[in-house]
Amino acid sequence: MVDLLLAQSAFPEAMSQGVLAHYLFVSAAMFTLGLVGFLTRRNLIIMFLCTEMMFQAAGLALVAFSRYHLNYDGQTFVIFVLTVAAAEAALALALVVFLFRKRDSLSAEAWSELKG
Amino acid sequence: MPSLLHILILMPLLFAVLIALAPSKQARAIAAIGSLVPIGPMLVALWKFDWANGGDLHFVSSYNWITDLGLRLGVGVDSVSLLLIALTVLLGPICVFGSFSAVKDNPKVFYGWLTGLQAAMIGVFAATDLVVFYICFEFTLLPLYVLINLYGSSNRKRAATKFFLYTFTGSIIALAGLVYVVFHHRGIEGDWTFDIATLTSTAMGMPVEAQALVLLALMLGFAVKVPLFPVHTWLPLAHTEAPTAGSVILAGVLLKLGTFGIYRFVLGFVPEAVIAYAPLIAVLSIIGIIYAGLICWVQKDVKKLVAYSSVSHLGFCVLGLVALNNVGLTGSVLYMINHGLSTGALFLCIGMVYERFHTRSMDELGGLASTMPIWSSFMVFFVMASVGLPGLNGFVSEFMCIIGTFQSSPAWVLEGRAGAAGGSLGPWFAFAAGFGVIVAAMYLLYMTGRVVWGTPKHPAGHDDDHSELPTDLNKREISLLTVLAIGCLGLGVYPTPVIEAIEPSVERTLAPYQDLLQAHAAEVGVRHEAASEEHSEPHAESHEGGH
Amino acid sequence: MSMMPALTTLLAAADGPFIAGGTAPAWVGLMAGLPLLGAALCVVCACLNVKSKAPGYLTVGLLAGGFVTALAAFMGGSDSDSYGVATIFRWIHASIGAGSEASITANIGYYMDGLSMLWMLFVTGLATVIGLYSTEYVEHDKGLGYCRFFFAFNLFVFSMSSLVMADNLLLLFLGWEGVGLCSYLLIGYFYKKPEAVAAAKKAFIMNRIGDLGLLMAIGATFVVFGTIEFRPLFEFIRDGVDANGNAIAHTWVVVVIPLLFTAGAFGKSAQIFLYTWLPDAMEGPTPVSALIHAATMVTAGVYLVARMYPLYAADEAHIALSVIAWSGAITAFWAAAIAFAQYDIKRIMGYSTISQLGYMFAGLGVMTTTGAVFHVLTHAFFKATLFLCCGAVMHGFAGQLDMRKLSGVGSIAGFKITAIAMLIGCLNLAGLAGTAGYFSKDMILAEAFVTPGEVIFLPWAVGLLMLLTAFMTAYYTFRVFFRVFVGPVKYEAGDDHHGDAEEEHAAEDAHGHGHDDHGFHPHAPRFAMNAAIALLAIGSIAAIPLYFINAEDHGWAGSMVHESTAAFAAPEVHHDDHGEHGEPHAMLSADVVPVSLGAAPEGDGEAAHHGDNLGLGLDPHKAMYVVSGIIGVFGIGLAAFFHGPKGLGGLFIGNRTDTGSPRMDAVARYFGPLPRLAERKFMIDELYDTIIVKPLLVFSHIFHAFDKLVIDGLVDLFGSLPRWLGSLLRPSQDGMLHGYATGMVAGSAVLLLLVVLVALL
Amino acid sequence: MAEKIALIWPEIVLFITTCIVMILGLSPNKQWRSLCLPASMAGLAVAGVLAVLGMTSGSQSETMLPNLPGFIKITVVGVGLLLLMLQGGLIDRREEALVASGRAFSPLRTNRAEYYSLVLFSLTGLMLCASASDLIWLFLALELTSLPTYVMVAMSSSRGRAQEAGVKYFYLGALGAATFLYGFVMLYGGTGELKLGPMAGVIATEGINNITLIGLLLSIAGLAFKIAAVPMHFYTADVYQGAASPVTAFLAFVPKTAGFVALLLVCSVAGWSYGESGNALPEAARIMIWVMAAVTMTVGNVLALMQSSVKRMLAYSSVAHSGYMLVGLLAGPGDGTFGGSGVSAVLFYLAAYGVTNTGAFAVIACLEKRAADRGEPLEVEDFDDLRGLWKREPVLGVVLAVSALSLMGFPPLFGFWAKLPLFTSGIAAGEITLVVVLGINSAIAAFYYLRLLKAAMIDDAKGTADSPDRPMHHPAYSLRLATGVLSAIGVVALVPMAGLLANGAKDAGLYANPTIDRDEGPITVQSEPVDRQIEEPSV
Repeated sequence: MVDLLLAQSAFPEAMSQGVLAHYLFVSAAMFTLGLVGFLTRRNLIIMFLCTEMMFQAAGLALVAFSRYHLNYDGQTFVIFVLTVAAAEAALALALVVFLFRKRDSLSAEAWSELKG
Repeated sequence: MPSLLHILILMPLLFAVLIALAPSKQARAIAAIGSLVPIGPMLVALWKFDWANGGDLHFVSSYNWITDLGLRLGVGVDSVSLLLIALTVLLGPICVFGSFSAVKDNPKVFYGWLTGLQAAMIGVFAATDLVVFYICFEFTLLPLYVLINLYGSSNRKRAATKFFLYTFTGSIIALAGLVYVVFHHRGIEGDWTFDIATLTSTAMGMPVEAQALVLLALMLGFAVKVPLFPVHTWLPLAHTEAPTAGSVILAGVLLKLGTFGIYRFVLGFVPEAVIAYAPLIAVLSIIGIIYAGLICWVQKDVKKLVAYSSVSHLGFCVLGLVALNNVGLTGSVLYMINHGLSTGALFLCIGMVYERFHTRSMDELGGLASTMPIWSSFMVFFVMASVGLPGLNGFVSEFMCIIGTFQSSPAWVLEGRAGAAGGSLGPWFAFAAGFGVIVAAMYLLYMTGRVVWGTPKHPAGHDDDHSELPTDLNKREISLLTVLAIGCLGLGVYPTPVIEAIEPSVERTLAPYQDLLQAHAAEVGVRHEAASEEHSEPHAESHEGGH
Repeated sequence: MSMMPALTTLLAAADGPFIAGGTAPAWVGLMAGLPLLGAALCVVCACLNVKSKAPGYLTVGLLAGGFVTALAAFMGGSDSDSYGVATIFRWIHASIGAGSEASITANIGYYMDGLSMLWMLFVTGLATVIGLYSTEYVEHDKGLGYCRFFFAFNLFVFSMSSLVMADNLLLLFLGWEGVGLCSYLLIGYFYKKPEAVAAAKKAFIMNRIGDLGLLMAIGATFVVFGTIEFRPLFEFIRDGVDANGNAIAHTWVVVVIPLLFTAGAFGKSAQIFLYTWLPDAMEGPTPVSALIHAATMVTAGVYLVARMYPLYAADEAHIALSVIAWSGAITAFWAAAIAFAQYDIKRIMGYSTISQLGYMFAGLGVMTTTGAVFHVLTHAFFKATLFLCCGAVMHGFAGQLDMRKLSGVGSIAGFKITAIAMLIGCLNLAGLAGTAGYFSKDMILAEAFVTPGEVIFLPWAVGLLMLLTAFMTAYYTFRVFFRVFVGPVKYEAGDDHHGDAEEEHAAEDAHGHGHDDHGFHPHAPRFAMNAAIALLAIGSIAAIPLYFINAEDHGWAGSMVHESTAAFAAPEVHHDDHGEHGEPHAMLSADVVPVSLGAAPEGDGEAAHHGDNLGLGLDPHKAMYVVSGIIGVFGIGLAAFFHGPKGLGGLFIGNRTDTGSPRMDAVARYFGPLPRLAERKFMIDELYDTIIVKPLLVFSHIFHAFDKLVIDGLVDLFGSLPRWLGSLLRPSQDGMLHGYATGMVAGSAVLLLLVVLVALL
Repeated sequence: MAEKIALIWPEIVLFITTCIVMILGLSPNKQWRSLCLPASMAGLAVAGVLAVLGMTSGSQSETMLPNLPGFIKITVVGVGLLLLMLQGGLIDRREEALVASGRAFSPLRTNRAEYYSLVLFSLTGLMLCASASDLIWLFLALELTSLPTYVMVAMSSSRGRAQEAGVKYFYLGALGAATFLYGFVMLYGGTGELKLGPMAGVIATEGINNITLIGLLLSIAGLAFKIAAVPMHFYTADVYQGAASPVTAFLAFVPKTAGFVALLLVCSVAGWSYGESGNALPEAARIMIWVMAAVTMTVGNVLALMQSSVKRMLAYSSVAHSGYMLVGLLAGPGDGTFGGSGVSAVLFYLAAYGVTNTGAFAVIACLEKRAADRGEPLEVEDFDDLRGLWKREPVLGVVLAVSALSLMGFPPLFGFWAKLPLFTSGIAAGEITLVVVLGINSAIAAFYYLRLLKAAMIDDAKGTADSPDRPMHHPAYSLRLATGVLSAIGVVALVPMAGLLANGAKDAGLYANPTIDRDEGPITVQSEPVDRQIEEPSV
């Protein structure tokens, strides 16, 4: 009950389905853009940023849903998503540097020795 | 509580381990002892067995294994299983002693696997739990795979792989069928069990469509093993490439796992489907009998000929099984034993010649009667046993299979003919199968004519480095063949005890069939009448005559 | 004749076949047991590597023991009460379940009645004599070969005894196949000779074709009667019912089952389509030909039909009997026609055996089991004599059997006994009046003209065909005799490798052998062979009185037959004007019932038969004496005319020269290609080869290829499917990050789309 | 609160161990440094003890599969110990070789301890996955499992292939993670709950709506990456091949297990209460998993057939094994018996697969080949390299043979026992066609496992004993050999104990079906009453 009251005090009214749909549309668009970017770009850094965009799309949707459902769960989740995204970014940058040293290239196509 | 069967199963295992641990030089001796020792408990088992109630399970013992699946480590034998175990135990020493001169390098591996195989085969026959059965059933593949692969002839690797994959594929599908039966039991009784007897009693309630599916699955697995036309092609290859002992075991026992599976599971689990599809299976068997027989006729490789003859012979065995009457089933079980003895012996004979001449081609061998009279006598003897000469073992079972088929005409069952019993076959099936008897004479005598009789030939491959082997058989070989010959003769002259031993088990298997078969006959009769009314011509009298 | 069926049924019910009811003493089993012991001892001899003639003498001794047993049984068994069944032990017993009490029961048990007794007497007797002959005949092969020969010989007698004395169809089948095996082993005795091996194989396989019929017959019998044991079986048949009590007359039972039995009999007895193995079987040692392929084994078919006769007779349409009669007659004629033009004397005898077996079957077909059985008996003796004589010639001339290369053998020292015996045999075969062969053949011939057309299809035609054959028989028989045994002495030795050559002899003959006449000395038969030949010749003469004793039963054979199942249809026509036998249905006079199926014996020399189909106004039985007597003499005369040697004091009318028979050649020209064709056996072997063996071989090769390519190919194809699929999918793993990502996304999209399509639509 | 902490005691211990190991690795003292591995193993063992204690004390997670964590943790500890042993000598060797060659030890330039801590982190993540009771937790645990593995792959070898594997793995992994994350979001969006228990309650009471369904499907698709199921399988072979064998062994077990645990949790939320039989997933999910299962097995197997590299072969076979396990997932908890429960079957299979697979990779890790460029020795990976293994290295040969047979599902080895419940549960769920596909695929798989067996046990070795391409022992041979032997012993010795394990799997597969109480209220599984009733937003 307390949660509910809190939620209602912060969000006087629930988001309508129509509004939610807008958010979700943007979120989906971001996700798709990220995906398309991932598929079309060859630069490892850009590709990684595309995945970040997909993560953020999820974050956007989370916030929207959180508002729609009138609870904090979604927003809490967003924090964690951002954290994880940051961790991944750290990892990605380290990897990219490592790879660049090896091949002097940032193209994903430079790495296709393993196949079959 | 431990039972005699545990000793029988574990003893070869123990010896296999011993062989693996002992130095290579001792392997042969240990294997020899290990193959002979189980004869003792075997005899005790034969003696203790209550033959009058042969349909019941004896020496039953069962341990919980996976309680949650209702899976128990269960053993127990009825008369049929026990007889087949006896066959296995008997062929063990034959194989071991028969390999003394053939296996030179790496005897440890050879005898170890051979002895291990023995345990698995006994396990198959002794299992009362489906999973235990399946484990042993599958496990037999591995030793033979290794034996063929390491000790076979030139094309052995392909043969071994084909053998393994072919039968493995078949049995996995069979496993699905078996599991379905278990599932059905669960649906009815609410518990998981793999106990064969329990499943047999509940499986019959399955709807016919489900039975048909299960039949299909089981037959796919067991027919490959038998092997039944058209899934037989692995056998000639495997037999031809296998070492002698492998061939003997393969023909002697391993093929029987398929027919035993049909006997135990197909017949036990899905009676209605069996009745419905018996003609189809019978047709396949008959095609196999004649087709494989004719192929034998044009073989050049003696061993391949005998291998194809196994396909032909096992056709009779399956035919007898789907006759669904006492005579057919009893004959079929007897056939399993007989075929093991006579074909095993033939392979042994061929192996002995191969050891001497390094060839099995009929073009290169010939007229051995003059150089190897003892061998030739045995060869002719076993050929005759295989041809089905009355007085030798093959005849009794072949005759019973054919008569069983003959009897099982629905029309006659409906008429209540005195000698009619069983199923959905009939005289035409028997007649067609009978041609197999002629064909068998054709190819086996053709082979005998080329190899045993004729002018002596000296194969090019003959070298004298095998000085330990005399031209004709030595004492060891003679005694091996003599043992088998006595078996063949004994079962031919006085098969009654064995037949009577088999019958209780057969009767139990057939117990649920009585009413179903009557109903089936009535149904066929109705159809038949309707058909003859349509034609209303007198030519139907050959079947319906007398009214 | 419209009332016939009803009456025959009545008769069948009134008086059935003789069924041995009692218990025979177990020692009758010795007839089979002693030879079996002999076989075992031969194996022992082989194991001990005995190099002497011991196995042979052992065999002869044991076989003689068997003969003595047979005689003892006969003496004891002539009182028909002691005919019966002797059960030794239970061989096969399998209940058929399904609530039925029927079971396949086959004991090692012996069914003793007149028929089996008669057979056993001549089987054991002839076997003993021929065994004696063989001890000398195969002496060159002392050691393992000798043991092998006598092992098979013994085993043969054992199998034959089992066949004849069996008390059930399965034991009969054991004997049936057993004689086949021994025949196989003995034909193939000279296993280094490809022809012998091929002949052995052929014999076995062709027999098996017939055996299939027999097997099916056993099955059908079991299904219908619920038993394969003779006694209950014949009781059912006697009562005309099957095991359920339904009448069997007019059902398939009495048509199909007899026909199946007939198929078996035809295989074993080399009839009609299945005869070709018998001439080839002459590749075997001559004693074997004499015993197995003339006297005993080949008559097993006759025995089988005679044994199962009640079943044949139960069919009022007599379909099976008609088939038998016609097949027999046709075979008789056909084989005689081939024998006409052969030059190999042993083969001529082979064909003559086929021909004579045809007579026997015709006799069975026209319902004179007595005649058929008597002919079996006489034929056994005289044909064995003939073969042994041929064997003596062969033995003496290093395997020479070509009549063109032998002449005047009778004049060579040491061959006197052979020649005389040969003459006796030939006279019998030719059916010269007064010989045993003459009487037995007459019985059959006469009956053919007596049997009414309602019973058998055109019986008189059967008779005419057989008469023609009788003439041909007389001719070809004496063709052999005249060419080989009389005339100027001239011979060529045979090829050593051919047939019964002796190593011993070859060693003696430093000049080598084969066609070197000067260095070759005929090797006259010695004691054992002569004794055997003489004994058999005497036997064939001694068979004559058998026709006259027990005349009211058509001779001794008839009296034996009457105490057996074959009695069911024995003497067909009953004459009530013959007062001396008071059979139960004696009141059925010949005027009323032209044919009776009851056991109404009829003496010879009876009053007129009504079935005067010859149109001579005579009793056929009497007329036949004259007709066939004339025919026989005419045939012999013709042979003398064509093949008799020139001169010799005017005794011979022939003009045979050293090079051949000019008269014969002249006549042969009139017949165009026929003689050539007959010499080539009408190409039947070639025909079979072309229409059966070759196609089958082609099929087998096709199957073999099919198995390898199609069936195994399909398996391999299935096996390679995954591989193929793998090779299709492999390019998707191209190592490119983007490719993978696209694959993942596209795959997921397809998957989701699929789900949407399937689940939501 | 204490009860909830009790649930993750093993994870806590592992975390502490990780810290200790990291510090140990920094020590300039070689003895101390070499304690990294023993310390890791000890920590893991302690975690295992705690897991057992936790299981016996009856603590349950607040999900639909309350007993899942205990079983998974014990399995993870068991297999993890083997895997840890296998990692020994991988990074250490390079490090110590450098130190031995005279380079001064510098804490800044070492990463051996980091490597072990990565391993431990990943295992911790895996355990946390099993304990997860809400989506955040699950997401974080999954990432904790995965992120260290990316690094492990990349650093496992100095050869370019490892880096290539690393980049592929990482990038595609991120794509997968984004997908299931989006799925999780939708799950939350559809139900308004992040906690698995309440979420299941909502779905149980209201039925599954489209957003939730999309969430479910996306989650499955994304998690398919973790288990290497089609269509997310593309990376598998390349990564498995590129990474050093010990790492590959790790990859074959840990992320896969995490993925399956997550899948089980997600599916349990949607509830196995649909379909005709009343215990299936929602039709859409059912179809998706059905197709995935069938295609995954087939694709994995047929591609495995084509390989000449054992590692690639095992990689594809790992794909196929995921396909088999998906059958269990599809079958669901069934009637709660071991034979009928696909969940238990999956858990059982995971355990069996982990042990067996580690054995196979251990054998490969035992050997190495001299490289032509005189650089870091090459891994043994071709079938040809293994030919005649039995003659040279009997123990290795036997271990490999046992592993191959077990992976094949050859009775009576452990792999067979793992496959059997899949059969039973699949049939019990009515998926007969799929079970037949499973059977056929097992047969296809037999082909290449047999090839492995044949190479090791039957074929003659290529070349002579001292030929340059003849594999030689890896420096960490004895440790890895011990791992292999232990695995093989496990494969054999677990058979008699299968009953015990099966019992555990059965309990772990216990499914608290919320539909049972669908009429009475949302959920009853939770140990404490739900005090937080959310009124439905008026829409």
